[in-house]
Amino acid sequence: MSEQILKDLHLFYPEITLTITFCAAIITDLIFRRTSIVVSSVVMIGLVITGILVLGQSGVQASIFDNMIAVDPFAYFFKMLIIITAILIVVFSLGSSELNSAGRKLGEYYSLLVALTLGMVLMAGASNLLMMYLALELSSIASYILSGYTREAPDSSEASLKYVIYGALSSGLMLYGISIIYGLTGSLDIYAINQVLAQGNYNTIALLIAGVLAMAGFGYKISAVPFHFWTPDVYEGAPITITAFLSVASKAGGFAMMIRFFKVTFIDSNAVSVPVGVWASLKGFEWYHLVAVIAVLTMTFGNLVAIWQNNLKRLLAYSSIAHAGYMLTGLVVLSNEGLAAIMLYFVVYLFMNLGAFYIVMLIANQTGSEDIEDYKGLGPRAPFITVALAIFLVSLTGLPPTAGFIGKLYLFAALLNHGWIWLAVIGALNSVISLYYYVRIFRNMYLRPSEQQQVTPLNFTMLQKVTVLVMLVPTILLGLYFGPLVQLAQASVKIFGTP
Amino acid sequence: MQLMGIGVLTWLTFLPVLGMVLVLLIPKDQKDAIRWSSLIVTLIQLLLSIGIFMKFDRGMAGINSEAGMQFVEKATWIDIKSIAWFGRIHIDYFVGIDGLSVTMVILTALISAVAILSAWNIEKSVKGYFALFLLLDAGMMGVFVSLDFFLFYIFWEVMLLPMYFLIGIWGGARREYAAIKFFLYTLFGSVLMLLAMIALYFSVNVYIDANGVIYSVTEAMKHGLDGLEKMYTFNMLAMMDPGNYVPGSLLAGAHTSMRYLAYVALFIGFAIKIPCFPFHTWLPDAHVEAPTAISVILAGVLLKMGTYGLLRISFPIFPDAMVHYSWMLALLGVISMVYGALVAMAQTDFKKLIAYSSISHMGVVTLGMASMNTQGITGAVFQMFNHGTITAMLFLIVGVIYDRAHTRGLNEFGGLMNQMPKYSGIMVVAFFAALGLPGLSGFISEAFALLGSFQTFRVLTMIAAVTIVITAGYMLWTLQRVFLGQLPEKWKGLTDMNTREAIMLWPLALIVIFLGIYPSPILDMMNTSLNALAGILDQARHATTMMGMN
Amino acid sequence: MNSFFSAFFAWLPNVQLAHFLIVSAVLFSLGLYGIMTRRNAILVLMGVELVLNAANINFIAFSRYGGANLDGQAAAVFVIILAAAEAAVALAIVLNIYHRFQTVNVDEISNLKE
Amino acid sequence: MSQELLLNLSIVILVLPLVGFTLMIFFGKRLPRQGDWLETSIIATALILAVTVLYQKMMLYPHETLALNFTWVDFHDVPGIGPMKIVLGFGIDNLAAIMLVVVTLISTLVHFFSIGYMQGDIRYSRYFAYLGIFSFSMLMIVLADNLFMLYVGWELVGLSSYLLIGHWYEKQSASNAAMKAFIVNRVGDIGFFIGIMILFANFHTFNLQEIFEAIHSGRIPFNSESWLTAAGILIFCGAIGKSAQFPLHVWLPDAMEGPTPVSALIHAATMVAAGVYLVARTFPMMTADALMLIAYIGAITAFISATIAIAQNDIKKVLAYSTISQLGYMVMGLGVGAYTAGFFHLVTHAMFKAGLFLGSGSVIHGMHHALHHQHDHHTDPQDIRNMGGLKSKMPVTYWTFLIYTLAISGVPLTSGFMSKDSILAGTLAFGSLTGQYLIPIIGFFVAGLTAFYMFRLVILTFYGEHKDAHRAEHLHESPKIMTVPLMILAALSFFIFYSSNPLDAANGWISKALERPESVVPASVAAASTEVFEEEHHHAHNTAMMLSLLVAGIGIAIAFAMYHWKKISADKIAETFSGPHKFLLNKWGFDDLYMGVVVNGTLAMTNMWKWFDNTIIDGAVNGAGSITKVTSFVSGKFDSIVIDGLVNLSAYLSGFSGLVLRKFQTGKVQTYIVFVVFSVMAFYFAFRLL
Amino acid sequence: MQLFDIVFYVFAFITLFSAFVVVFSRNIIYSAFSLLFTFFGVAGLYALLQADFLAVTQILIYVGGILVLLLFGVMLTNKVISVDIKTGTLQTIPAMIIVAVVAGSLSGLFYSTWKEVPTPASTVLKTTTRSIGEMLMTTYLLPFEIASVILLVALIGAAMISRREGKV
Repeated sequence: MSEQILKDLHLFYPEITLTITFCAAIITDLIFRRTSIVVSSVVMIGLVITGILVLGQSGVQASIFDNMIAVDPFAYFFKMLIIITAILIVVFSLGSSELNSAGRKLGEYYSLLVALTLGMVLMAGASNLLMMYLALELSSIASYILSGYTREAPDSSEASLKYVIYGALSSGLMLYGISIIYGLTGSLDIYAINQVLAQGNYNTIALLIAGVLAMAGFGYKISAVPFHFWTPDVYEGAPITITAFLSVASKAGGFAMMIRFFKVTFIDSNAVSVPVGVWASLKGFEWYHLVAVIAVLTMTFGNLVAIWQNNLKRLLAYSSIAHAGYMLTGLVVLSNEGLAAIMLYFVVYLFMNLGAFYIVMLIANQTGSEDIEDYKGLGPRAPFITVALAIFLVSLTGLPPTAGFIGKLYLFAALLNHGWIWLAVIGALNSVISLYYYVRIFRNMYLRPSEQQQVTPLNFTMLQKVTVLVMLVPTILLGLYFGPLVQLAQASVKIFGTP
Repeated sequence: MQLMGIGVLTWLTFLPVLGMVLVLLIPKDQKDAIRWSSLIVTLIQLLLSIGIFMKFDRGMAGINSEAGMQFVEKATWIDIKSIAWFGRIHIDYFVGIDGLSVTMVILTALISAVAILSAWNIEKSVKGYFALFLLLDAGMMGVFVSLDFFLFYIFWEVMLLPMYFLIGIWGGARREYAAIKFFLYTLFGSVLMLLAMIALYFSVNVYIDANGVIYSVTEAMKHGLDGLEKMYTFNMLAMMDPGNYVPGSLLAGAHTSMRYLAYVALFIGFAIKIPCFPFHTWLPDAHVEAPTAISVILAGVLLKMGTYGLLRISFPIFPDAMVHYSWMLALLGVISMVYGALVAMAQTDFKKLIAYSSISHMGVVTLGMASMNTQGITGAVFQMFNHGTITAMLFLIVGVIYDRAHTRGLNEFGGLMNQMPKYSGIMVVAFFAALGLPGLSGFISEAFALLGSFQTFRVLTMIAAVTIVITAGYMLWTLQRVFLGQLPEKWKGLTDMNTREAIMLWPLALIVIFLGIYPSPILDMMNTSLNALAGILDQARHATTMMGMN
Repeated sequence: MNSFFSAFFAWLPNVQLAHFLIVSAVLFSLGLYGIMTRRNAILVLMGVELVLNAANINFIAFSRYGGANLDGQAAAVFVIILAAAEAAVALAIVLNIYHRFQTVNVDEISNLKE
Repeated sequence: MSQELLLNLSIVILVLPLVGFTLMIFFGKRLPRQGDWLETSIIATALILAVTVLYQKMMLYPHETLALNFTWVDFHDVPGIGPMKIVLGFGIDNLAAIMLVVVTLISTLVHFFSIGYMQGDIRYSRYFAYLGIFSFSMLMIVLADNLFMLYVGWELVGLSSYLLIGHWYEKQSASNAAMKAFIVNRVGDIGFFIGIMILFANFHTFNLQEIFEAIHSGRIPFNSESWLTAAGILIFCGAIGKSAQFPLHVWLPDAMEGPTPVSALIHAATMVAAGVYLVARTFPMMTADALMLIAYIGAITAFISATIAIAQNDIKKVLAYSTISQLGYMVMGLGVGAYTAGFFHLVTHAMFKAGLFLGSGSVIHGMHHALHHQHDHHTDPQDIRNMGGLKSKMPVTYWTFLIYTLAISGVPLTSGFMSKDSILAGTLAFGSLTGQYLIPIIGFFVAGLTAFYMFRLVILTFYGEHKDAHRAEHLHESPKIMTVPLMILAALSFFIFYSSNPLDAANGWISKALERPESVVPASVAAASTEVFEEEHHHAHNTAMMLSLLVAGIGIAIAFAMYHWKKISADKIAETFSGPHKFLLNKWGFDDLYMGVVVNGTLAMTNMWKWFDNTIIDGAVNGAGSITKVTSFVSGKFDSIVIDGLVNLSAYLSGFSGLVLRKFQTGKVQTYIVFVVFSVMAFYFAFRLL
Repeated sequence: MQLFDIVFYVFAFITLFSAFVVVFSRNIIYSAFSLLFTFFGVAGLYALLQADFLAVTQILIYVGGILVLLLFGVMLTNKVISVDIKTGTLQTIPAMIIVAVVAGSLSGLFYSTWKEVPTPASTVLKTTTRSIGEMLMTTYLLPFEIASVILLVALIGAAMISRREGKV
């Protein structure tokens, strides 16, 4: 037993590193109370090391700690995604005046950021329902605290209160669902559960309610309609760095966990005569219909409501809801192709969404506003930054030659290839709707003059510009040359325990 | 034809991108440098296109045969090895032209150069204007040279954003509205097109060998399947070969409802660009608000992309659906013609009038190609070219007067003939060309289009012929309101055309006149290809008749 | 219908798995009701605790009746731990809210909305 | 001369005016005398060449058709049809050769006349340039051996007519008239074009000879004789427009807004005759039904316009209606089958009607000068009621004018007598062959009317005393450059140039040259064959001559009685029959009718469509928006959003539903939870039930 | 009715009735103290289910920890003058309907699914503490460690949030 644990440990180095980083950050914070730069450096180093360690797991297919955590290409992919996001968020945080002028030290902020990252990384690999719940709670609790980090801002406190109540309820629902699944199968291990279910003697109705309740938990994490209600309020209230982090990494973790859950648990693993790369849904519980409905609701709702937003953070919150909807469609098709499309979309989404949030933050740093009205006449004042924002927004809309287009292309391709024409049409029409509110932003930036009397150019440091470039270059490059990206996504659909 | 190891079509397409970079590097306040470098870029483009005109082999058909394409360039762009559950992905950078696209390439180069000239007096953020303009230019050129659907789609979409900004920033009073309307409309169409494209992708397969050479299914059977790998493709030419369709796939077969659906999706995408009757309302707004140069581009080139797309993609790929729906195309064409003309007559805004006349004239194109025979399609393609030059002239003409008078109200003018004789002379040419006067190019294309369509749709064409009168009516009425009669006191100070304006207008006028008398230089270029295209449709029609459908 | 009720009443005294589950279901529903209706944030949190307890009853009941595997009990242990952690954080947040808004009525804290 | 040379010569004739036009339009203003000499000498050269061509043609190749073809567009191997070329070309047969001379001759004379008449005009050189483009396009019609070039020329003469009518475009009426002329002509052209389309769709050629051969070999359009008839009638529609036949005759009187020499050239002698020429060209393919319709259209036109002419007071308007009437005659002549007669009348009419217009031009010129001297800008120099007694002031004008009038009235020894008589004989023959006697009746009645109103014109203009003695002092004869053309035309109005026998043109060279071509249509739908018709025609000749002399005499007599000797009071008659008089004065109300129904109708329709476009299609949203705007919760925000860009109904709907969906986001977390739990249960039940 | 059944009903009644009071009482203090009985009742149910370790844990953590925490919360967020601290309710009717549906369908589901489950042989004499302890050290080692991280996060977070502001 203990040898096994020791053997498993070395596949757990990234998480351990994160834990150590977390502790180190706390301790450093206690030592260097006056400045947070040391903590942030420690965190940065820890994250980078974690990233490197994750890289070492490329291609591994294993399940560790008694099937608690799977280390497989699928988890590897999402872990990388989360770590990269975390690194970028640390960089963002360094330059956020919202955080730095909050009159609070940021030691705890950074350490909690690591804890949050750890939660998400665990979500990516969790292969036991209890572990999933724990990982979800770890990331949730860290996010409750972080979204209320700027306590001075009433909005921030409110966001965190709503988040905690909503989150507790959602995880409670999920937990209740898990308990029913446990009752049905006598196990918490998803592989074992699948073994039981595959024999076919289960109560479909009980399974259905368990599935729906579990979906409430996952839906909450990926902010899918109708479990999304916390999203706009929290995104608006939370510090923008956290919003950005939640919108990408949290979603990635949630997606990873959900996909693993559905794909391992609710798949008829004994099904015969399915083509390679296509799965069969569990008989009697065609959950992909549920996912399809949720996907449609999510993208439509996100886009329609986003039209009316004036706060950019809130607008981006709705846009991120809509994007979750697009991504969910990839799960509906029940195939590796759809999965690869989701993952590909995530990479693209990472760059474009973080880019957009970062620029919103940079602009808010200087103008103090996230209101769309205050973006009037911004174009000439900050040409580079606004052009970059425009490109991110174009990418979010899904227009070529940006990466966003490739993401949508693969999703729609997966849908059409598996006959989900109506879903593809809805998705496509949704991207037309989304154009409208994205365009409002660059309309204000370029088409309308500033209402202020004095128009001064905004200045950005070289580091900020470089950071923007770090996200901008992939956004364009991946749109024009997406071969490696596709290969990566295709290679990462391997989930441990599935064919 | 290669320059510095790079094919001429690539030069044509990406030269404006280089130009854009160049423009972006020039400091903001050196406005003349920006203008001149943009102009030089487009002039080089024009020279290249003249070179193409010279070297173009009139005897090669193209359309659905790669061997018949000219100036072909093909390079691997995306290549992803196959895996267990997903086949090879291979997308080529594949450009080439045939008789169908060569006219459009030339037109694009020509109109771009002219439009740059007409934008000379833009003063508001010159740099941004020319940079976006050049990007737009690249996008347009790319659409016309692409032979790979994926590439085509990318270029198609690339133009949207520059267009949005060009209208939105430099446009008239309601520019925002017009710009977003244009954007939304076009995007709506293009997402449908995207879905059709994907559906096509998964329905068509070809074989590829180790060197990246593509074999159609038939060729592969001949060659033997050793060392060949099956894969889906975006290659338009492969999509045109019925033998390449995967049996049982979404779009396999002929006259299936899925094929009809895909055709309609593509059609809507293109019809919005044309713009065809129910999808046309973006056009008047966009035209009225756009700055002159953009109106010129819009009318001169952009609208052609819709009809070009139909001819290049919808017709050869879906000949069965085309045969099935040709009546609809013809009907929409006729409605556009009559309706556009009637609405044009009611306009008091000079630009809006011409915008609606564009709808009417593009209806001719639609009707012509709906005929599915050589004369009709020739007329249609030639009309695309002619409408490009003529309407460009008309918009330039409006631009000239607007620059001076700052109004476009038709009823505010009068008697300009005496005040601006040179201007009036060119305007008379343009107007009579637009109303289809023989001896000017517009007549020939309209005549061929109608002659062709009459063979297929007798009654519709007769109805369409009514526009001959309506067009004459509103064109002459406009001419009368603006040029004839007494000169109002307030316009006594208007100056005649200056040299720059003459330089941009006269070449177009000369082309219009020359092609009106002797259209063969252009017609010869496209003839072989259009015969091939008509042949494809003809075959489909016969097949349909045999099946007892239609 | 009558036969259903008679079977049900005959079944009632014979306590077994479903009895516990039904208690859990009612507790769960009461918890939900508390979360939905109480204005006071702390009472809302109490509702959350009820929900978690309900889930725990399920776990343990299933553990007892489902072939005596202790996974359910282990899970319940973790749920209790997490409930404590969550309660701590939630209360801290509520206190913070109280300092800021001088109220803990959840419905009054609704500045963030459409 | 070889055929090639002849053809090349004719092409030179064709191109010369175009060269003139190009030179004039670009350099005209800078040339000495604004280049009138250039254009005039060019056209005179063309005339000399044309006469040469005619002479040589008659001498050397009296029965051949010389043709020069070239491939204009090559469609190569057209799917479903095979190799297809569009071959255009020139053809010279006797018809064309004669027309060539007529056109160049009158054009030359008009050029000379214009040098005097247009002296000092602000757009003098432009005027000559336009004359050049007109001559070019008219010659193109004449020389074309295919429908395509014919149509091209057809439209181009329309253009030049537009430009010349609108020459004094500062006058609203002039520019209106120009527009009207062009548009009304285009209405006819639609028919012409559809006719061409029918033929091309079936025969894939524009060449008339080839089309005839194809029909002759039994291939008829869409295998239906009615389509053949339709094709004929539709092509004739072109003629209806161009030759101002009923019901499209309304443009020609208005076209008198152009300078008078232009009226002479275009709206009397040549362009308006193009319609007749077209019918003559396509005569072989006309079925009996088509010819019948043509005959009736001609007759009706002749009648209506002759009656209108009676009541007109404007010298040019009278001539205009007379022109329409005479064109109706020609068309009627062709329609009844009197091919030779119809075309012969075209030639003779060209001479005397051009003369009449130039004569009237001379009168107006004189009047204008006199009025100018008086500084009188109100009196209309064209109103015959202001004239009178010009006989002594302008003798040359008077005498030539009288000769033309005699010719048009059909008095023996004049050319008009011969041609008119021949047509009337044709109508009689037609009547006896088909039983349609209405046509000869109209024919003779109109002959009488013509004599009457023409002499009314002469009497009111030249006889009696001038209305204003003071003005009379300033009236002078026009200069030589104007009177010489008048004399030439007067000379050409005598029989001798056409036939040695003043009573019968049948043996004249022109009739010999213009033999009626044989019909190519299937016998079942063909009109009476040439042989049969000629037989009847010959029989009717003498009767026709007698009758026509009689009616002409009566007409002239009544005219003198009413206006010269004042035995009958014209005013009294007008009063007695005030209704009909007004009706005539109103030109049968055609203008009002068209204005009211067609023009206003179209404008109303266009406005309706514009409204439709702005309101229904585009504003589906903006309109729907205004209803919703009222509702409270949309409030003012909606407006700005709509204006901001909800483009259509769907956009509106999506915006609206977004607005509704927003309402879920209440900000109260417990409400959210209600929604969540509700959704969970909803999903659960939905999936249970499915 | 055996003793087991009677005891079950007693505990079930205590649990549900007190939970009912928790949810419906307008007095916060009443609610808080009722919660105490709920937790006890649940602990009793655990005991009936032979989960002795959990029954004890339930009382220790819930009653000793969470409930006290909640009571502190109540006290800190109200100006305590008497035990009569009222609080309002909202959206009771929709909540009532939904909750009734939830309770009904869940109960029905449980009843129909697990109506007749044979009671396994009793293991009364053997305590579960040891087994659970072993599981926490073997199978559930990882969750155990993660739980500790979660507690640490909660600790730091709670401390950070409730710390007086302004003090760095």
